[in-house]
Amino acid sequence: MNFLSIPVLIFSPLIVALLILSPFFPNNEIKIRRFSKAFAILHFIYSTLFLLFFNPTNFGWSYQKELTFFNVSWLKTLGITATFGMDGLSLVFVILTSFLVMLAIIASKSMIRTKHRIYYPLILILQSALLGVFCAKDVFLFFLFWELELIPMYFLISQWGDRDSSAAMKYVVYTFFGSMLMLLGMLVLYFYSFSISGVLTADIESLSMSENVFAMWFQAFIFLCLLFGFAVKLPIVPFHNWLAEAQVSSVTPVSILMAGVLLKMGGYGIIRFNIGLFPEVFSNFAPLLIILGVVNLLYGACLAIVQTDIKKIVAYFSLSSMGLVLVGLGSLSEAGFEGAVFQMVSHGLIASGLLMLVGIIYLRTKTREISALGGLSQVMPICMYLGLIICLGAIGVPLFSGFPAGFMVLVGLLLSDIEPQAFLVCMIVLCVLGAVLSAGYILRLFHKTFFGSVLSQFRADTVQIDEDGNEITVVYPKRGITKSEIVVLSLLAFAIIFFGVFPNSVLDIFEVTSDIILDFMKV
Amino acid sequence: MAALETIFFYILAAVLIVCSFGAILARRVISSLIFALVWFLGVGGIYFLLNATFNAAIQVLAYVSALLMLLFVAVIPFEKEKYSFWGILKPRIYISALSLLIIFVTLAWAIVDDYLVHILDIMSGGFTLSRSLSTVYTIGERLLTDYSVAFELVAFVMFILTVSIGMICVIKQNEEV
Amino acid sequence: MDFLTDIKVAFLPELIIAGFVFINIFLSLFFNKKFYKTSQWIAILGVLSAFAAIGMVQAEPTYQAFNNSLICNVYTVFFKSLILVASFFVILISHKVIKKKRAKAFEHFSILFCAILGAMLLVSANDFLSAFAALEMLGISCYLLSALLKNYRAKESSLKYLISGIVASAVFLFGVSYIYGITGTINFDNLMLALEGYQGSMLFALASIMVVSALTMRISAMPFANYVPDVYNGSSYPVGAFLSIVPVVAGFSFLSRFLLIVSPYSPALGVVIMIFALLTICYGVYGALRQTDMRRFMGYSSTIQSGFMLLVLGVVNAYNISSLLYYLICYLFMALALWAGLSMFYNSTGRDDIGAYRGVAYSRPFYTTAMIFVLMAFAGLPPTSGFLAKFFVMSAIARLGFMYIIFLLVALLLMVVGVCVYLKPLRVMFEKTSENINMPNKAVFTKITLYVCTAVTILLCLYSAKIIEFCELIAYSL
Amino acid sequence: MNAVLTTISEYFVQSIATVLFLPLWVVLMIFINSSIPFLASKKMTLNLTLGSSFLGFVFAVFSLFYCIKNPQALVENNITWMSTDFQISFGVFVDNLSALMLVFTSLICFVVQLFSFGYMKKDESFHRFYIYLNLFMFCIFGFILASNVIQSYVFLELVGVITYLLIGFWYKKRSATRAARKAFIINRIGDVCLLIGIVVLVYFSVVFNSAQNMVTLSYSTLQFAVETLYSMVSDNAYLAIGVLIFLGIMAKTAQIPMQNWIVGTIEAPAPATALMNSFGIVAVGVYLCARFYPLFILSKSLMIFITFIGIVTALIGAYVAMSQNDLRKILAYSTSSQLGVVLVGFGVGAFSASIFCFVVHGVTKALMFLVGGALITSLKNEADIRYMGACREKLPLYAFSFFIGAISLCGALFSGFYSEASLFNSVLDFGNEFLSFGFLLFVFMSAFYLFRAYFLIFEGDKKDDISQDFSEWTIKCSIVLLSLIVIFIGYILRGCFGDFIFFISPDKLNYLNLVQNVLLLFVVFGAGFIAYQLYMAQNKTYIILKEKALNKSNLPYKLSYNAFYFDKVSDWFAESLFLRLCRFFDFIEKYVIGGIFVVLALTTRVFSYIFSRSQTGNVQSYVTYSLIVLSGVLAVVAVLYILGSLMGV
Amino acid sequence: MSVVFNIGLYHYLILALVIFCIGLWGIVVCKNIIKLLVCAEFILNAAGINFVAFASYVDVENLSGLVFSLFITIFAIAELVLGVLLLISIYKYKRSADVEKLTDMKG
Repeated sequence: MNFLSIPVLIFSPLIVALLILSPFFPNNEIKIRRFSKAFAILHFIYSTLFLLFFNPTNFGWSYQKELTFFNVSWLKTLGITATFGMDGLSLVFVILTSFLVMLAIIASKSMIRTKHRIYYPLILILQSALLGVFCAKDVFLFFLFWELELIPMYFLISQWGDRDSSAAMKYVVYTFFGSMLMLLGMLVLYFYSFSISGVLTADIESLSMSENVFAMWFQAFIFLCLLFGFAVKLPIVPFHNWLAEAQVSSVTPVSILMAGVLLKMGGYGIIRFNIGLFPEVFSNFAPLLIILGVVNLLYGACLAIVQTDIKKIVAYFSLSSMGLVLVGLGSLSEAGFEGAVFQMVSHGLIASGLLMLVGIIYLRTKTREISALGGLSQVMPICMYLGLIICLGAIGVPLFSGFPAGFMVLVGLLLSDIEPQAFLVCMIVLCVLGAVLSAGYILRLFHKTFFGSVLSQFRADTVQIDEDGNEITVVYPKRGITKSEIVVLSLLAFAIIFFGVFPNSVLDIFEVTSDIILDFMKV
Repeated sequence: MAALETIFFYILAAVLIVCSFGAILARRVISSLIFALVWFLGVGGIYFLLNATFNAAIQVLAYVSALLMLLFVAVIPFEKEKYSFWGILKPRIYISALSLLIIFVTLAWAIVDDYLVHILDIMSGGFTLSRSLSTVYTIGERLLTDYSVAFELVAFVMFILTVSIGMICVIKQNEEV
Repeated sequence: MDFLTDIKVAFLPELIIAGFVFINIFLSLFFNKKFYKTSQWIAILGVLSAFAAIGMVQAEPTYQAFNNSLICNVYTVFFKSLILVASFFVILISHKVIKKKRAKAFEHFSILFCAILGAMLLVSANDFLSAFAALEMLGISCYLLSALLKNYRAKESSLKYLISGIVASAVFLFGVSYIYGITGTINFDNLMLALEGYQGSMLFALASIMVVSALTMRISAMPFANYVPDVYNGSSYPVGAFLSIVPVVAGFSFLSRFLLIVSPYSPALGVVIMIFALLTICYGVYGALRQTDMRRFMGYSSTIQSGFMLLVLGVVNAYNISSLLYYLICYLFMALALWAGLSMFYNSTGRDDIGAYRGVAYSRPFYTTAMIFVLMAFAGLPPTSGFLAKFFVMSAIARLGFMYIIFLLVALLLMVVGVCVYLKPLRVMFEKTSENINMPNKAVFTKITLYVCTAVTILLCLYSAKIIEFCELIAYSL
Repeated sequence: MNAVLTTISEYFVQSIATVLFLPLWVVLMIFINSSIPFLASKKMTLNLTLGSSFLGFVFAVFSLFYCIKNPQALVENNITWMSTDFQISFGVFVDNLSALMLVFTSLICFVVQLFSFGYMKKDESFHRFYIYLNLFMFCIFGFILASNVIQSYVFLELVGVITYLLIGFWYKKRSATRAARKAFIINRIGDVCLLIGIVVLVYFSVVFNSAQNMVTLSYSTLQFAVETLYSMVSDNAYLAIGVLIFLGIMAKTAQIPMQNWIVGTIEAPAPATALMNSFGIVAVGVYLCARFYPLFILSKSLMIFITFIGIVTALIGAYVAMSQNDLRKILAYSTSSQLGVVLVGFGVGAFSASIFCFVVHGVTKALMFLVGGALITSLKNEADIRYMGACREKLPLYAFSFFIGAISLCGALFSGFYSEASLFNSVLDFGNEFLSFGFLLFVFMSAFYLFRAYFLIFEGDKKDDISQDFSEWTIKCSIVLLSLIVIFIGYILRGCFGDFIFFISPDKLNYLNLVQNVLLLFVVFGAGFIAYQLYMAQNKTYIILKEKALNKSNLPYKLSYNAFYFDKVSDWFAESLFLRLCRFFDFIEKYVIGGIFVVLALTTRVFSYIFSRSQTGNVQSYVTYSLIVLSGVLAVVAVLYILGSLMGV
Repeated sequence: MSVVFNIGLYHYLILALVIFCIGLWGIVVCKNIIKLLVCAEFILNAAGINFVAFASYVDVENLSGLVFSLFITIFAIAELVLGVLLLISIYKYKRSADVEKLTDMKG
């Protein structure tokens, strides 16, 4: 039990990254790739071990551990301690993160040709930043890790995606802008709670105790600042503009991580801060959240239908499924809340699957225009079957991981005690409309690329630029996709089906936390 | 006796203001330097009026020599440079004039109506400058006791200036740009 | 309380530095061109011995030397050590410059020492007269320093520096004269006594604003910060590094001691300072956004950082002062690292426009990682101490209560633009180019400074508990 | 013998779940078998699938016996699937209705699988087809044996997915994939309305009887739950829930607003179409309607709504089928209209009659589709009946079985008569004149198009050569088996119907009202005679009539041929209205929201450009800037002080 | 006698302020560097007058203002000399003493 320590979990990727960057690591491509793949798999297994010995204390936190430098806590004078803790909620996201990072590294075998020495360390640094976000028990530690992922993401998007696009800068500016407002909210919260309770602490648990003392409008101000910061990350409609561009201009493994995990940081933040710390304010902002969620859902669906670039379709799909998360969170009921978290997990898997598909198609046909694609099923039948499973999951067909989330959110919406019943019913109708639209554009995507007789300009080999700029031709095996891509797709398909058939396996993990957070709500 | 001082004060004030405007607006550099010379004499007079005889002496001696040096070393070579009287009527002139006017009005207002001045007026009601013994003694005492460090610093600065003048002038000989 | 005991007890470092000024000048008479290298060693020796002497200075009860015109307490010792550390690294960086100016290496160092002396005296000045003298000495030697290079641009930049310096000191004198008029004394301790029952009047407020705005010239903040880009552009890299750190440190120490005395009696001063700070940050950020010359870029970025430092001086209390001190430490090492990096690049390629940095990432990976960390420190991104420093400042402002939220908001938004500014060089470094840059890094000293300072910036962020306590201790002792 | 039978049936009913998971195991076997190249034998897949469906049939028959023996016996074992506020669990639930449906579904699956062996022998993705068939069997069994509403919804959607897969089986054909997509989306719309209904039901069940956390909405307690619901909720809310649920059923059984997907099913391979139109996705709709019958019966206006929808669909379907030329389209539209009639039965209250009618229709429709499929392949994929002719000599078996199917479908002879008659009697007893007249009209039209199809295909002069090679034994034997079933099933079920199978409203199956039966037969044979005259005999008056009626220009014919332009209307709506809205959103996204960032970046750039211009390099301008700032600050502070002192602060 | 009232402190302060403003205006306006340096002298000496006035009226016993104005004069001359020095070296390059021409570094 004692070998399971969170700092090891979080900082091991960082150490390995530095190891790869350091001069005495052999600088040849295959060694780096194999080493990081092995490490990622090991890390995933290690994170699943946390599942076995998970015994949440009464506040739902387990594995608490405080990092001190020579037994002096990080910023003693400011009352900020580098404490890490993991409760049901963060455990789910930790496992999802290490799973997706493993997949990203496996997938980048065929997709990344240049600058391996910098690519894999950046991915590992990003992983440790994400894990830090999910396990930070201290408000400002959360903020530190939240900012830490900015620079690796900037380089990952700009260096390996298409170089001259301003998407990376747009991503950095949007996220930094959001996190600045979040910092404003945190600071005001931190100092005001200090001036009220006299003790200077930034620990989430203790902050949530001393909440109900503030004036309501003041809490609302902090709530909105924090919500603003997370809104940029979990793209809520007015601030979602960076998602489409960043996805299009980044290489597949990076966009898998972005859609798979980075969007969840926003959702996790809303749960941990907006609901955890401000239950009453959240309950009277809940209708607003529901409306935002529904707008997100429908806006994303409408956009996805008319897109011509298949990666943009997947980006707007993520936007609309995050809308469903918001509706779940806004519904204030346990079913809605767990539906939202389940939706985040299932969206992580499905979005990564879709992006993987798009990546494979782009690799073969060098084009993402939906009109120029078609007839790939004759060339790679296996990819078609796995793609079918992933698309059905995306649509929300039962026995696939999309359905339980949607169903729980809908029932949760009704069970929430927001008084105008009619408002809830029309929200349900709109959500359900979103589900139908999703069937529309996902099938359009699937059909336009795989079915149809017109064989797009598929080539059995593909030309890629490697380290020192000369082109190498990579010949693909007869069945159309390489072994690593099959592994990734089948793992994702298996996970989607597994969670679809046994949703309880995920629900039990964060059962305790959702109860705790919700009876804060009731009190 | 007091009336004589007020008359002297107003004369010197007029001299100062006219000479400063003259120095700025003079076309030729020499005439502006001469205006400056007269201006420094006026300041010496003001110091004298304020019973700071030592300062007045230092002031006049230092600046007369400085300006004469300036006259011979720097001015003569620039004689040929002609400037149009007003140059281009740059907006800068008027903006700076306006902002300086604002500064002048605010500070003057502060001085005039400020609590401090009322007290001093009361104090200096019939108060005439005490014609105490010459101020040289007090200055000397202050210099050596309270502000000795500053005195040392001045020595240092002068020393460094001479070194740098030597160095920069030396540049002229082995000029490799 | 005679002269010699004062020096022996409290002002030995100043004596050593003054001594080295004379030593350098004498040596310049005898040694000819070939022995220029020794001048750098002598200078390092001088700074190290002064640094050693600081240890022996009596700091506990504040020691008033020279008839209470200079004081020496924990606060001044801290700032003097900062100044000496900074000048130590500056001397390390100035290896290449001396090689070019063989004959006048000694003169260069003597003026440098004169400037260091002026800064150290400014830190410990206890009355306006010695402060004015120290300011002028620092000023004049800085004008000379920036005029040392033999090209025209240095002369022009030093003339601009001189003229704006004169205007600033004139405004300073006017402010001081009014304060002298109101209180009747120019000594800080008597000033405190004289101001005991003072209700504050308009003249006092205006005078204190004039003094503060004059001092902003030294710390390159807004009202008189326009000269900064031109001076950095004209002067050489080590001089630029010196100008961007030592006057700023000394200026802030004097400004914070002056504000400690004056701020209770002029309420509007706090808001004015914050406005100056925000103006400075705007000036620096928007100036640097489209900058192509790296030296001017450095000028604007040092303006941004001093803008943030000034922001925290709006309200002078122990917490704010400690965050200021911490920010100063971080700023010192950040600036030194970046100046070292830039001078390394300039020495080997001879070009300092941003275009020259294209494709450096691929030929010099370690140099690039160091530069990435330093630029992230300037931008305020997490793994570096810049993040913690800015966070400390922001928390200090947030702590002041709800009235200052608007300043906090504007500062945060400007930080966003700041990130765009500092990501520009990074983006250029990672651009792909055909020709690879050969950087014969012979300048060992500058390399050492770069890597040492980057390591310190990262370390400061991780292991900052002790240092923050140290700053807190100093702030309370003020 | 009886005791032995009960124990065996007892055992079989207990382990009914194996029926559910058998097909999955078979799918795995086929997958393994087909992926190993050398021993991938088609025979093996056929045997496996036939075995699983036969086993299903045996289980079904025994469970039917079990249900006959102890009418109220319900078998339930639930495993919890999802537990949040409420608890959702899966389980097996067997009662008379589900047993009956299980029997017929497994029977038809068996026959179809047998038929498709011959039919798909030459197709290269043979194994894939059988995998789909087995998955279909898994889903349909899961649906029938579902123990609660949510589980049935889950399997209902899965059936929709499998139908999508089957329709899009030949994915090379663009029309097939498009039809698959349309089918899936329309089913999805129906499912989604059903989902809303179910969610509301779950809400009420959780809120009102949350005391005992029993399995939500399980069918056994559905009756009680629905009554409490009716008493709790206002009438129009109850009506709303009922309509929502019925919308789901309408989509599944291709009722009027959402019926243009049923035509798409003809794109699938013939056996798959047969399966779908008989006991596939449409069966799901009718079975669900039967399950929710207690809910519908409580509100009068809901029943009227159902009958109205039913009769309208029936009439339109029949009307459209009359003018179609493609054999499979005729049969597809006839499915939609027959199901309309079944729903009329439900609406009218004749529960057992409608179920009986549905079962008979399923079997006959399966037979006709199989025969049609075999016929079309033998005529070298010529589906248009106008070019067929005189196939009776060449293909007597097909002609005979098609005739049996046609006659029983339009209710004249064999089992069709019993179902049609019972339904006809209960409709007439209902007493609504319009309804009965509409029903008669429906019978007339359906008889007309069936006879028309028969005459055009099998009688008349020979159009082209008919290849005879299609003489696969599996096809022949499955067709013969099915036609035997069609003949005798009516008689068998007639005996044991009515008294024991339906526990809800054991209304006696009154099919013996002689007068109404005679009227029915008269209408049917009248339609047959007219069809004969029009298409067979060279009678001049009828030929002139035919020209006038059938020329392309006049409106009724055009309406009928293009199925009331439903496709065009829905495409117009989707294309012009909705996509234009989405394109507008896309425009906003690109220029307005994206624009904000571009404008922001631009302003900072312009601002910094102005800024760098202001840095003129002239020291005097620097001094001016400083003076401006200083004077501004001093002025502001001075004004503040003056104001302060004025107010005497 | 009281008609012509005595010269109060604020007379000197106002005078010094006027000279200060004129000097600053001169710095901004003059085109020749020498006139500019002269105006610099004006503003520094105006501060000197200010100090002397305060010393003689307020702080009569230790007259530190006089010492201050002494130092101001000294440093003013030091900066004047430095200014001339720079002027000479600039003249060598630019062949003119016009301030407008000293704009090599801008933007």
